[in-house]
Amino acid sequence: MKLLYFAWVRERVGRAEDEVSPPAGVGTVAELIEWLRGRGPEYAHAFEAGPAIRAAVDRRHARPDASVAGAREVAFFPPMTGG
Amino acid sequence: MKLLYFAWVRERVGRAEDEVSPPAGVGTVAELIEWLRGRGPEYAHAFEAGPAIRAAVDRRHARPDASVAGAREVAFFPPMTGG
Amino acid sequence: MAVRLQEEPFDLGDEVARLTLGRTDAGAVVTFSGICRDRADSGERLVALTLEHYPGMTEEELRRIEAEARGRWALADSLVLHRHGRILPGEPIVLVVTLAAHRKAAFEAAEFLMDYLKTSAPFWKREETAGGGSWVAAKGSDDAAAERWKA
Amino acid sequence: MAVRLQEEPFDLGDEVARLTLGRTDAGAVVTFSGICRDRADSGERLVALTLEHYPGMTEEELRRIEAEARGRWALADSLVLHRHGRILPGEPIVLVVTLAAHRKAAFEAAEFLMDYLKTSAPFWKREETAGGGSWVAAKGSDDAAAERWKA
Repeated sequence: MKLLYFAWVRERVGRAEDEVSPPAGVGTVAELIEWLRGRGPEYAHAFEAGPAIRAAVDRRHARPDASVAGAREVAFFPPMTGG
Repeated sequence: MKLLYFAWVRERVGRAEDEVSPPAGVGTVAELIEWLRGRGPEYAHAFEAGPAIRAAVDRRHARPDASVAGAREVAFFPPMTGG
Repeated sequence: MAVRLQEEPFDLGDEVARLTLGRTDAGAVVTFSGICRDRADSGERLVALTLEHYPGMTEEELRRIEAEARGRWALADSLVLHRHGRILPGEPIVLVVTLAAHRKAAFEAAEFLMDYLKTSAPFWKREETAGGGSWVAAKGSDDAAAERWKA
Repeated sequence: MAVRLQEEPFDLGDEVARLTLGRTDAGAVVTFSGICRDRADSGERLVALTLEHYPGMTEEELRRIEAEARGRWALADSLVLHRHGRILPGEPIVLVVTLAAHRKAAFEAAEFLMDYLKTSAPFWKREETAGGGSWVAAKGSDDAAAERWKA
């Protein structure tokens, strides 16, 4: 599974992407975030904002309870500020 | 008092303007219209639409009960269709 | 802040460029262009529109409408430009431009200006078709659109 | 019907001319231009904005937003154009153009497109000031503006 980070999530994690294989218990966006927070202080810092962080699964906006099963690409980012 | 006519009001009256001196009893837009209807068949035809005709007194939109006392210019026209 | 009445066509890009040149305080620019369509209200093919207006009152009314919009919204600038005379299908009839710090004011003011232009500026459209010509009837929907700003 | 993502500035007049050329069926053209202002949200003088986006998803999301607008309103055509990269004060950031037979659809669709762009297209603005830089915080008013279309 490819993970992408944008804006200040990217800056806090310290890289733009990761390739990961989460354990079987990680089935949702929220569970993936929880698992990432245990990967190191930079992840804990990046994801401490909790609900303020948005996610997209395979390039579609996804809520915390959305499934990540079979996803090829999961992205994490702050609320959008375009337009 | 100068009277101006626009669009189909002008076409029905057959001219774009008139110079008139209405009698003392004509104090409002509605009374002026009533008086004009008696001036001839072209006026009767132009003003038969009654409430569909709008007026401006000295270049400001005016309701039927608006005063025409002292007015220099009164205009009559159909509802506007610009924009 | 300007109103203009003219017979000649205008260019949207030029008008907006003139209003925005060198400005860095207006984050939102909304434009409305009204274009002459190729169909009369009857459905017949339209040859041309002729816009009659009330010289003298028209300019005053456009200024009143623009002043009203600027009293209601914090606009950085605005333009109301209306043509009169003969207008061919595809040509522009009217242009409204609003500049504001944020989009809500710019959108609302542009809609307000158009609703008031339609119902209060002394213009009358005559449609010319192969079968002759006729004055366009005012639309109840335009009165309703203008009414909403009075609430 | 088009969406475009580009680094280069664009010209409003050129874009609208391309959409309207030879058309005589759309009586209403609304444009919204978002311009880079000279002040950061903090009030400091802004040196530049940098717009980061999510390549791949951005294009898909712009297309989804435009398709949603075209499902809700009878648009003759539409354009959504968004820049990314470094943008200087006074430069345009985003352009939305809507063409419709009448003004109500054109205005509503343009507002809808902007509200959705603000809250759903994956762009993030970073403000560069003399004192450094910071990511722009999302505005609750933008979420509220987008919510109204769900009623």
